[in-house]
Amino acid sequence: MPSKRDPILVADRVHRHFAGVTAVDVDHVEMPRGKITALIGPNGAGKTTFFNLLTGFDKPQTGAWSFEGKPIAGLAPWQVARRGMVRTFQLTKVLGRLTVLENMLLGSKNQRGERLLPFFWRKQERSDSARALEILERFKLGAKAHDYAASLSGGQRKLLEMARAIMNEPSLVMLDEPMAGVNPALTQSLLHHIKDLKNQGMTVLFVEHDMHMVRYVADWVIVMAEGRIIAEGVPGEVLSSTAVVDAYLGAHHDTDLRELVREMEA
Amino acid sequence: MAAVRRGLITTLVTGGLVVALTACSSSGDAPEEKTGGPLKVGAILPHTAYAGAGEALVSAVDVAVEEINAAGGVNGGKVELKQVDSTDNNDTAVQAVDSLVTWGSNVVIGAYGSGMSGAIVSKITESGALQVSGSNTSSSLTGINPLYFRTAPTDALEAAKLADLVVQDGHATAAIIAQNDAWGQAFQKSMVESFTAAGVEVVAQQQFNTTDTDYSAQVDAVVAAKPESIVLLSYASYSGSMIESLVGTHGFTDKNLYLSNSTLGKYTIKPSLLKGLRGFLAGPDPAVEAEFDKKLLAKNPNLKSFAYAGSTYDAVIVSALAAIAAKSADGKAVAAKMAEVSGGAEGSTKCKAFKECADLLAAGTKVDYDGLSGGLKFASNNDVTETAYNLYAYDDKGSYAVAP
Amino acid sequence: MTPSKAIRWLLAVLALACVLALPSPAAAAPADEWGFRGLLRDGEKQPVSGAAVQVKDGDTVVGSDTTDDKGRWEIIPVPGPGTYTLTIDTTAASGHFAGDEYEVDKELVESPTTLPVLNVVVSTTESSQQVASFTDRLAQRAVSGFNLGLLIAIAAIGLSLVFGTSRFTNFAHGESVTFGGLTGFVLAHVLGLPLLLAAAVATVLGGFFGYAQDVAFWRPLRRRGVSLITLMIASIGISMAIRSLMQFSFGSASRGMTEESWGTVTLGPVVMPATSYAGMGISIVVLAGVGLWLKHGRIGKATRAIAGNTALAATSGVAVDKITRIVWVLAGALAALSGVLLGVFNQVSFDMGFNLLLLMFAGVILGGLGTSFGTLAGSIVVGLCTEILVLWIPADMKYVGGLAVLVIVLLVRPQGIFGRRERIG
Amino acid sequence: MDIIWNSLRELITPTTAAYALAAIGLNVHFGFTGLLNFGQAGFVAIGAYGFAISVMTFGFSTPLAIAVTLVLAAGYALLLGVPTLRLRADYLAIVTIAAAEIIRFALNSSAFAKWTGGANGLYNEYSGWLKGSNPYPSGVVTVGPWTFGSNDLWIATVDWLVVLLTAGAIYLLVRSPWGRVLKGIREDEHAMLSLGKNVNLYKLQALVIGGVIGAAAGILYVQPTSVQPFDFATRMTFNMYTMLILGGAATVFGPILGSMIFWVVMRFTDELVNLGVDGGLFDNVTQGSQLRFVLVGVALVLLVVFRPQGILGNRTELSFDAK
Repeated sequence: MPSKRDPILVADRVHRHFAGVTAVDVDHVEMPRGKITALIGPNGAGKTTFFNLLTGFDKPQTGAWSFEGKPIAGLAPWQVARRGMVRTFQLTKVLGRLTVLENMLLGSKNQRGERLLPFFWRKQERSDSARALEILERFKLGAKAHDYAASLSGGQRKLLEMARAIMNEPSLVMLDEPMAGVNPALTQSLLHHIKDLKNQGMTVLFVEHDMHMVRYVADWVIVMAEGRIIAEGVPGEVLSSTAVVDAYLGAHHDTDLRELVREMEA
Repeated sequence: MAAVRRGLITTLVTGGLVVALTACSSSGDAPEEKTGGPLKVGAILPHTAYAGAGEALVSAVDVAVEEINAAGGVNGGKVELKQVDSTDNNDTAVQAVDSLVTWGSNVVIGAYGSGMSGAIVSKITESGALQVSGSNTSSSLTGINPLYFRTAPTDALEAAKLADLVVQDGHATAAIIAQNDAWGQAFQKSMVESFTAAGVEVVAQQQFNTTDTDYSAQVDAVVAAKPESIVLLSYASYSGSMIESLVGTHGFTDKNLYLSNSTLGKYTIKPSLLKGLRGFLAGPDPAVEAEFDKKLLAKNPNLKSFAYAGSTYDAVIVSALAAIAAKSADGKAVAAKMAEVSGGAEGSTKCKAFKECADLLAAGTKVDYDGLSGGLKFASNNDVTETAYNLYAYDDKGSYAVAP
Repeated sequence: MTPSKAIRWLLAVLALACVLALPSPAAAAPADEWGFRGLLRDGEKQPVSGAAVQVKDGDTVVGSDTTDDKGRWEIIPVPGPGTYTLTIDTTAASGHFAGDEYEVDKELVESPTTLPVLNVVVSTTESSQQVASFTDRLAQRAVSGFNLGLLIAIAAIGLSLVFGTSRFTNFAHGESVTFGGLTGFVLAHVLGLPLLLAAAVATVLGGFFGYAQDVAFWRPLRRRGVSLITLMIASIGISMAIRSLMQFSFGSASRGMTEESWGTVTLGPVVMPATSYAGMGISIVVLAGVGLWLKHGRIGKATRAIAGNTALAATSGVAVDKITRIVWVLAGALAALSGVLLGVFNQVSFDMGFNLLLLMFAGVILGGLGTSFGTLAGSIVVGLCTEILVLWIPADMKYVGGLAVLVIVLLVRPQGIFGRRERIG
Repeated sequence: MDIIWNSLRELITPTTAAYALAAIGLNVHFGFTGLLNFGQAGFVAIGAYGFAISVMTFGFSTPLAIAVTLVLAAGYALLLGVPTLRLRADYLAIVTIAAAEIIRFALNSSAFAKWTGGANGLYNEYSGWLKGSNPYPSGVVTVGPWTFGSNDLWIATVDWLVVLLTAGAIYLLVRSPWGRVLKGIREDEHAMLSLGKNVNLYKLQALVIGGVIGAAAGILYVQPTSVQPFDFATRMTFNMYTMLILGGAATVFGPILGSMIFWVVMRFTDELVNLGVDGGLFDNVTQGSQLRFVLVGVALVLLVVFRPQGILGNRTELSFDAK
């Protein structure tokens, strides 16, 4: 049931298979603008592959999708990012051999200093640095600004990656399993920051396979299994629907084991 | 970052050293007339390249200087020698020449290859030293600099003799396989000119790089052109497989396969394949050559080829004699006397060994040093004339001697 | 490339003066010895006797002679250097000739690089010898290319296996080939062992050389877990060091491998030494053996497992370190065999392996890095290209053919013929 | 001991300067961007031949010849770069070394001997502008403990001026945001793509800049001597890697220091070999100098394994030895 609100991202007939195994087979999907959407499903449901397809890191066999109304299928990943769709990675990609501040500064858009034969870029650098430090303070990473990013802990790296995405002032932030392998205390602050993104007017799409997390933060939920979208809607309805539960726990989860044995003996 | 600052300081210090030194460089007056001082002979020859072809020349220079000093040296002092390795590429060669220049060489023997001599002649002569090569045969060096001499004949004369021999054996067509380097290309040009002059049609010309894994492509192309005769313009160390293929596989014989002076050498292929193959070699006649080679082998037992060792030896001796005649070690003064001591002056008496000529000079008579090859005379363009060529042929045991 | 065929009996060769040196006072020979001599014969090298030869300076005849029964003539002396016209009148001559009047201008030059007496040959009829046809030359080149391809294949298989197990392209692999060549030379030439025995022993020693390399360099580096780029640059350093050591011990001269020769085999237009065919036979047998061993042998399968995914292989019980060492031994042995065959095919020198290195890379990449069957096919293609393109490009640019194939393949299909796309990363 | 002074003389010779400049170009590729370019000798060859042929065959004025040569080098970088930059490091290494060897074989071949002089190379009729503008007194000039030919000293001064200017420019480039993006790409291309950086464009820019600097080094390299095809073999590129890693890859002054030390050590070992021969250690000079090259090979291995950051670099910033 496509939602009536104007979608920021629409995808149709996206199909990707690896040597016979269908990884993604999505007929139609819409991401609501200004909302936090969770893309959930068991491991191997094709969530990250779908993510890579939408952001141009992977090429589908067929498929068309548009962002803010303009088609972006076939664009290179950096062109997609320039349109305002910034993503993070399952294995956080933080540049360990640069300082935290330098990581942040790499995030900011159209810097005059990044064009070849860079001239008169110091003024823009100062304003970018100020903005970066302000964001780092919000993410409680201010003290680490001048340390090498390699010295950060796993959780801090996730925060830095998110902070760096914000530096890019995107209209859609796509987080690939932001809470994976993070201790509960940090999970709360990450959720808080995700909510904070929405308040700043950004649309958020994140991939997650932990159902309880989704219930707390997502406005809209899309469930994938075996490459297809099997359910879509408000968290409350979606998470209780039988199709979703079956997808997660396997179709025979509540049949009595004895019945199963009898079937086999017959 | 810290690293960059540290880098900045260390390199600025070194950079500063450069600027400071160049600023306080005293203006150099013309090199003062080093009359009395000992004759300093530098030698820039390949020790590690050209497949060992230059190693005999290194020993020849050692032998020459030892004989000169044994006979009393030059202008009352012992001759000093400094050998440096030119290798086969220029940046080491340039560096090697620098070391000779700073050492104060008056005479520089070398370089082995014609291409390299072209590269370093200005650096040597600019420092006021005389350059004498015993192995440059490329005609492109003729008259390149007044302080540049050579005691090896240009290949053009040998090419003419080879063409004459091919016609003598009754052939009207010929093919050439030449080494793709300064020596090979210049020799190939002279060979084509000589063949054309003799009316022999050149039906195929093939070049090979010394670093190719095999030369079958060149041999096949030449054989396919069905020439009546083939000339090999290549060093002995690259010619083994070609001779094996031409004689062993394609049936060429000593009547239609001719060798250049540098192709004459020691081979590890089947000696019977070499039987009868002929080539001209400038230089001393066999008895003198054999005795001279023994001295070289005493210096370096695993010497393989002796081409140009004799003419390099002559280069050292004639320079020393010119220094005695000029009573000075200064490059320009010695250069002026080179023609005179090699038979340029009227009424000069011929002499063979350094001691004999040195005594004659001491007695005030003019000398005509004919060198090991028995014929050495500098023409006005500093090329050597009066070169005696002997036709050599291989026996069936893989060694070559003057053909009967 | 052969110059277009002028009609021989109408030959009017322009005398080319040796322009190089300036005329110097001292002529090469005593002044009065100027003159001409020569030979008159037909296309089949049969002499033309009884022909009247005249040397004219402008119109005045300065000397004449008739050709003897061997077609020889001689007109000495001639008044000094200058341009003369040689006319040959064959009306009264006996032998094959196509016309009764030949005229040739010749110049005598006075310089240290020319002879006073010019020996001139004139051929009266077209030679019946036909230049080898294009197809004949193509056949000869193809066989030679196949031979080179097999040589590259044996050496390159080791390179490909090493890449599969140690994950880097080894720039020092050429030196293993050289080691084989030099050991083969010492065994066959210095110790006089028969060729086949020398080849076998050299291959075994090559295996030890590979083992020594693994123990000395590669296992410690694997233990340190250095990156791909560090391993490659280290292999360059090792290549330089080993090559200079070999030059130090073997000297820089190239030498023939052995005096033993098995005669020639002529198959239609193709003339090759028998040793080449023997070499090709050995190569094919060895390559087939390695192929079967990889496909069915226990260690062979393990090697391919490691090549596929090292971590996975390690976790599923494959003794990666042991297998990797076996691969190094095999790579060393194969490279040594290739060195021996190359030494027999051409010559042995301290840098023969290094000169083959880029062709080996071409073979491995053309076939698809890490796939040993691909390497065999890739190496054959590279060998054929290198030797056949010589019919069109100049022979001293022979390698440009092989290397151009490599660059084009990398641009169009980097994973090579058999490789899979993911593998190129 | 004049052996020390003779060796230290290499600090300021033109060859050291030309190699330093070429190593700076290579540093932009390998040090700052992580491009494994094994064909830098190809760029140097284009510089040397481009300049020599422009002056000698086409009679261009010196500035025009330099401009034409640098444009030629940029074109070669684009031709090489566009299709290959997406390849993995070892593939890129093999393509660049193969391309450089193709250039060398073509320059060495007799087919183009009319322009390139084939194996003979080209005699120096192209450095008139240098000899003309030489402010030093003619003849031999003494500089502190060393003597130089006047032209040699002037060429060395010009060379070092160009080297220091280039190093300064690279210093500014690397400290700018452009340099920061390069370092980002060197470490993780996907991260940079996700932030909207056109990775291939940056890699292409780096390849062109490094290549053009390499060509400039080629022009300076052949001024004191003549152009010989054999000089641009793979040995030149491998020597440059030794210098770069010795001095410190990914540092601005590493290549300069590396080149200085490399040539001083080469000269020192050469002098040692001569002493060795006089002292009877080696029976002739031949054996001694072959061992020198073993030294260079072993040094490269030890450096890249145990001290990859070289003298000036620091380990944490170095990317190429990332596990």
